Amino acid sequence: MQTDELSGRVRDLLAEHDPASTDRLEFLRARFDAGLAWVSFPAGLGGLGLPRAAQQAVDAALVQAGAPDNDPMRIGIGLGMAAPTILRHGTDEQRQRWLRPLWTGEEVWCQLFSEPGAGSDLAALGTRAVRGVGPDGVEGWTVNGQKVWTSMAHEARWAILLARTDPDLPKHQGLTYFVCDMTAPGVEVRPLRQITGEAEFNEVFLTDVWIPDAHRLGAVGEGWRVAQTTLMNERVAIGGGAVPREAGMIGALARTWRERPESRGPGTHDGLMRLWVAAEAGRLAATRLREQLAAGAPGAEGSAVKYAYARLNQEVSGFELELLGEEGLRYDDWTMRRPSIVDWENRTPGYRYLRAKGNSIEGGTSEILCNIIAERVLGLPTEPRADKDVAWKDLPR
Amino acid sequence: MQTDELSGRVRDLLAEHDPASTDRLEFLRARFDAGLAWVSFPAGLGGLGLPRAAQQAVDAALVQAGAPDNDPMRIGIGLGMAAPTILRHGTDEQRQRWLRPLWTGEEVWCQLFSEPGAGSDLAALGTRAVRGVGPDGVEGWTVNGQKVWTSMAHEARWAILLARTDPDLPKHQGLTYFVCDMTAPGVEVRPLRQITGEAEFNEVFLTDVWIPDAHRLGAVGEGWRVAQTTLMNERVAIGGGAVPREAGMIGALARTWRERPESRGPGTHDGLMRLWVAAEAGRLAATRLREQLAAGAPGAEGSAVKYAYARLNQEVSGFELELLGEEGLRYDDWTMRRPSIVDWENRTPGYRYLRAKGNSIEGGTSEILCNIIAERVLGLPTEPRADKDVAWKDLPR
Amino acid sequence: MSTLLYSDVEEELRASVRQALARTAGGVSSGGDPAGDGWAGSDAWRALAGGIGCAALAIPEDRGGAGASWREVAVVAEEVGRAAAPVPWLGAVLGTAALLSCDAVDLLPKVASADLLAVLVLPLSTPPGAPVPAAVRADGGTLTGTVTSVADAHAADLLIVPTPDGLYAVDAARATLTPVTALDQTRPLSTVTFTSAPATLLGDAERAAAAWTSALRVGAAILAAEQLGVADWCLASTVDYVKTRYQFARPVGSFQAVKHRLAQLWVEVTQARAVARYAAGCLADADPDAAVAASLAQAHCAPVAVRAAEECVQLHGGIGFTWEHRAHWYLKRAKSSAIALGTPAQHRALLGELVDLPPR
Amino acid sequence: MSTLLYSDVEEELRASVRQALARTAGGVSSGGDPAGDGWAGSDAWRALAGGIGCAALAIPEDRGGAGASWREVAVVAEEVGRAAAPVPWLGAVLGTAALLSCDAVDLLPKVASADLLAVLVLPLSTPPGAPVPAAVRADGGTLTGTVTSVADAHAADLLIVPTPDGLYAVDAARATLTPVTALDQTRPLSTVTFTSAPATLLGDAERAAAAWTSALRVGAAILAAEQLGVADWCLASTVDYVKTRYQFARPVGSFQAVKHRLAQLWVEVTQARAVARYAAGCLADADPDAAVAASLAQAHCAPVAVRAAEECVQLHGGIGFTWEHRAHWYLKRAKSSAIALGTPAQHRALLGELVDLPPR
Repeated sequence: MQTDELSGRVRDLLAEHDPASTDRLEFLRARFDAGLAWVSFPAGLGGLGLPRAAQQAVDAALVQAGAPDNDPMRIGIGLGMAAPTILRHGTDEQRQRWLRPLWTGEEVWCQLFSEPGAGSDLAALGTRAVRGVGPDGVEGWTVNGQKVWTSMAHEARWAILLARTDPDLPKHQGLTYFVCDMTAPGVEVRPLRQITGEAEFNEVFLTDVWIPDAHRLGAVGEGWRVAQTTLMNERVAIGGGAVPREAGMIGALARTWRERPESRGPGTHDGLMRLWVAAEAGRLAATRLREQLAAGAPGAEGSAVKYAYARLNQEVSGFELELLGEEGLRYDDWTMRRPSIVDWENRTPGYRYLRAKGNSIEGGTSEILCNIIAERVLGLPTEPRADKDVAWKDLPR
Repeated sequence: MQTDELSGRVRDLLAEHDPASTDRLEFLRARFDAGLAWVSFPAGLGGLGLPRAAQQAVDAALVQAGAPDNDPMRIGIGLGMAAPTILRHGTDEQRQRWLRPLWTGEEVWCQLFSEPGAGSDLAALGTRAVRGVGPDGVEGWTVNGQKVWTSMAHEARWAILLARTDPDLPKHQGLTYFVCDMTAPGVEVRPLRQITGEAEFNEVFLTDVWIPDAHRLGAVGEGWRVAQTTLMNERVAIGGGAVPREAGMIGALARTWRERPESRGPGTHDGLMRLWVAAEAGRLAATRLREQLAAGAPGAEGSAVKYAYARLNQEVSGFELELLGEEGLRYDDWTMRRPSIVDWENRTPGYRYLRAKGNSIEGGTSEILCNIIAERVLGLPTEPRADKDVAWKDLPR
Repeated sequence: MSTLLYSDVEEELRASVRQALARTAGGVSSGGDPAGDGWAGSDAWRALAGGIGCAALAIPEDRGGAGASWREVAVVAEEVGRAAAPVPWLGAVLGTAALLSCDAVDLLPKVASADLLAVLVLPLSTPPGAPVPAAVRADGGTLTGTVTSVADAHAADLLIVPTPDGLYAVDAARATLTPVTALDQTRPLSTVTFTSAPATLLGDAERAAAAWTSALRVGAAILAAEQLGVADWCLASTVDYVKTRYQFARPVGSFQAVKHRLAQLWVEVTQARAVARYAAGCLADADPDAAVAASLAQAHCAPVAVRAAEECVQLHGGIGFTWEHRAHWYLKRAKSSAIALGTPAQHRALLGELVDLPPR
Repeated sequence: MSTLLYSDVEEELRASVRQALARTAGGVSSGGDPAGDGWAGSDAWRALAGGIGCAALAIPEDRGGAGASWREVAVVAEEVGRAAAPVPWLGAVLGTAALLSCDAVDLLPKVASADLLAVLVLPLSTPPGAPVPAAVRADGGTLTGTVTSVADAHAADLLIVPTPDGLYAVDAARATLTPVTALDQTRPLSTVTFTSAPATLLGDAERAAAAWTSALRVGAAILAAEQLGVADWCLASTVDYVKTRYQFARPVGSFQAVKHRLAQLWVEVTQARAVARYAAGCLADADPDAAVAASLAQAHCAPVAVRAAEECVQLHGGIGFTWEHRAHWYLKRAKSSAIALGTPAQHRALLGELVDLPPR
């Protein structure tokens, strides 16, 4: 498709649905139906089968026209993780059912993967799905277990769920991937308060939750393979996004330094500049990685960006607290809240310091990322494994 | 024994052998025979069976009287490693034969442990000793193999040697501990040049070297257990010695800073003080460890002192080179030499930087020390092992 | 130099303190909010200060004290740190140091008997070498002014107030205390305001300056012992956790990367113990090296405690990031302690002056 | 901002350079002393400068050059670093930058054709932002004075000499060169002395100052590419070694502590590549950010190369500490490079000025 043809489509959309007078949701649905939601998706599923790169111009034109967006931060899990997985592994019916309300934000998605006993070792998870026939004669699964670190669970309509369907197989083989209705009976969501005082995340308890077999994504026992699509996209999402110099935490630190000369203590300037250099090096490396991805070179390199991002955030925020001295002793608010997104911008340095501790845990710990880099990028040998050919139920835990 | 009785013995020695007029070796032999060599050794073997602590007063009194010493730096391997092992595991005959000339320095000792294929994994060594009967009808062993990292081998009369006597047993079980005559036929010593340009160490090639069974230390197959005595004492030796503030490399750096204000570049003061603090923390920790040892509390803690020492030396010397700028680009002398001791004092910062790289390799790598601390001090579980119940000859390598 | 080891008497003291804190400092140990109603550590404090007699340790016998030394005070601080206990030990230490410095014969016996908790009024972030602040003015036997971020004032009976004109004592009831939302909820902070508050002169300007210097030095050294306790707990609890937490069918603590990090942390904690002991010993012996030792202790122990707490959170994985797990109290305490009485960078800068390594 | 990736043309250039260095820089690759008889890299240099035409890369076509850019020069530097080759690439780059800055139309074609190696005379340790040194005085068409620690002068045909009065060219045969025992034997240093040496004026004082600034900036950026090459070799050779070295019946590279260290090093090297590419791109595009980019590149790439070389020695164990193994050439080159054209600390200090983050 030519660039001017695409511009024409945008013009048509805007002509038929004037953003100024059209209801937000109506506009978003129309945009989806015009194939302008995610142009790299197939026609009929919100896209036009174009290269990813074509998206930018569409977004820019719509922003300029004052069109509403789908609040992408709030529905990040759906957009970044569920959607690519549904697209790749779902049936036509599943794609038709889920992708449109996912993209418009009518239906929020969350992720039911991690468990208290299966964090870094996700494939060891124990939530059980047992096959059966429902009261209506429909085939399906009864699910029992506990999931954790589930952001947006309290607002979500759907969840992507990884559950064990065969405990007699080695751990990677007995898993199946489902879509779980968060409004189904037996789904209980409890906020999980974190060290910042708030609860971005939830624990989710699943007690005899019924999932129709039609909500299975991919074949039985193929859950781990399907989940790879989700996890790959999670890491890219976390590390992604082109950023200008001094974006993020280093910007806050630089502002403090510039605007508050009294904070410039003896012996601190070199430390400041070390962090500035590290931030800039991380930024340029992420930029280069994006260029590589655009050029088609894939890889586990995204892990490096996320690893460096977590480390930098922790070092910068820790440094700033000490620089601030007395102000660093204070906190803004310990009230328990349930925010939808992380507010790096408006909270205090103390919040940033505490919240950044999660960066090296959520979405793959820094330790796991180092393993991935060592094995997949550098080709270093794996460690001797005790969990390879053993039935999941017989694993030591 | 009372303190005044000990002083009396010192007085008697000095009265009978006036240091000013006595031949050095004659004096040292007399000192040994008087039990004043190492007072904690048994009577008849250079000692008096006293606590270690009693040594200090003896040494001080003899130094004050102008008595010669046994050049302890030069014969450190004999004093620090061979002697405790011979004392603990040797026969009466072996002790009588070896300890006196060892202590006087008439016979220098070296250590034949490490091999090119067995560094950190010392127990995997492959030098073979095969039992047989010599031409004189005496029982003994024929030894073949290659040893490396042998300081003083070119000056040594004797070596402590670890060799494999049964390759069909798991690696720790098939080892036997010998004393090897370095003047025996088949012993070839070649200098091993290191990154500093000089060769402190040697490679030693053993080709059909005959060792009489009387030179075996401990039982056949008990070599690993015997070697523990040697290795324990090596670590203590490396980490030991009470030092005043700003001793060692930090002293050289502090001198540079004080005497050459032009070296005080922007942003370097905090780095200097970080190193000063680290040096002082390491020094006090070593002091506290010595107090603990004196109080009888044993342990693997010496590993921590050596680990910190290596790291500090490397950081301090690296920092100083950059501080010196132009001078840091230079080196004093690349001439190949074979020094007996490491000369930290009189060589240039570039030499210290390069030589310090060996501190985290020699006498147990920093990685092995971390393993020791993790397992023996913190009680963390060992890694899965592939080399435990396998015959040495079947190990992957 | 006196020994860097602990005496048997010190180990007995430690055991008593540990027991008392375990029994009484439930606000923290049960994972609840230690800054809840009233002040959270008041039971623990009574047990500690009066029950065991910790308040008397640093005070000479002829001033009604136990005639122990700052070494024993440091042992108490280690246990306070190990428990992340919300007790005003640092405030009490600073107050006692100031009172000892100006030999307040009337007050010291009451402090020793734990009838009176005297807390020094200064911003907790005061760096070493700072002059006596001029935030409070004395005027005809009364004080007027505001001091921000004062630690442990909420628990005080008596406020010891350094001013450029002299050192004063003010009945805590005559000051206005406004709680501050602190990063470290286990060490409550207040803004203390005096409005013509009746004050008793304890010493003239010279005395006040001496007391100020002494208190900052004592505080830095004792805080280092507290940081050692924090680091110790973090290391020990992490080691325990990774021994029992299985992932990939192995204890997490059997992975070499984890082992090496914990081994390196242990090396640092071991050094911190030696450094903190040295600082306390120098105080006890009135060693001329005390100023160096105190700043050395802060420069080394503060970052070790922070690193230990950060590793504790990280190696506990997700659970370490929750409010329920105790790790976060230690993280907050460690980081706030690194700002308290001067940051490591400030102490390093001061050390440079003290040991003749000037910045330029 | 131009791309941070390598073009196909750059990859072809890299392949040629790598091949030429592998074939000719035997003095290093065979483990021998690269500073042996004559000058060790002269064959390699001829192949590189003339054979492949590297000397022409940065020079415009209308000055007899290839009209490529500093980006391609940086690719050559990466390969020189990867080989730790004893070729005077840095000296040539500094000389070429100075000649380009004052548009030396007579000399540039000879430099481009590799008939003339023009090397800039300055102490290798010159920090960024330093003024033109006054060590050499001009007097009636002759120069007198001494410059210490000059890199690559031993190989030069022509010496380009910055003085406060102007930029001069001196036939290398008219200067006295005394070799200096260098820490890095792969980049020989000399003391260069001029005694009424006949000199040609290339530009006045203003031109000299501009050429000086330009050369230092170009040098810093290209040196960063060399450091990247050093780091790359160290990482790659270490990864190769730990895959094949068995201890405890396992490849050393299967131990998690080793894996994590190498993974973290890889992250740093990856960043170094982006940073070095950015600096070369800024030079090529005459980007206003070039000064920031050059100092950023030195501040980041210099320590990464040192760390990579140090890890290379350490993870090779005993063999890495020997003269026979190549690792030590890289260690020495990395550490010396961290001093060359300013230490990381000096570049960080300059960056602070450039990006409005003043020290106080």
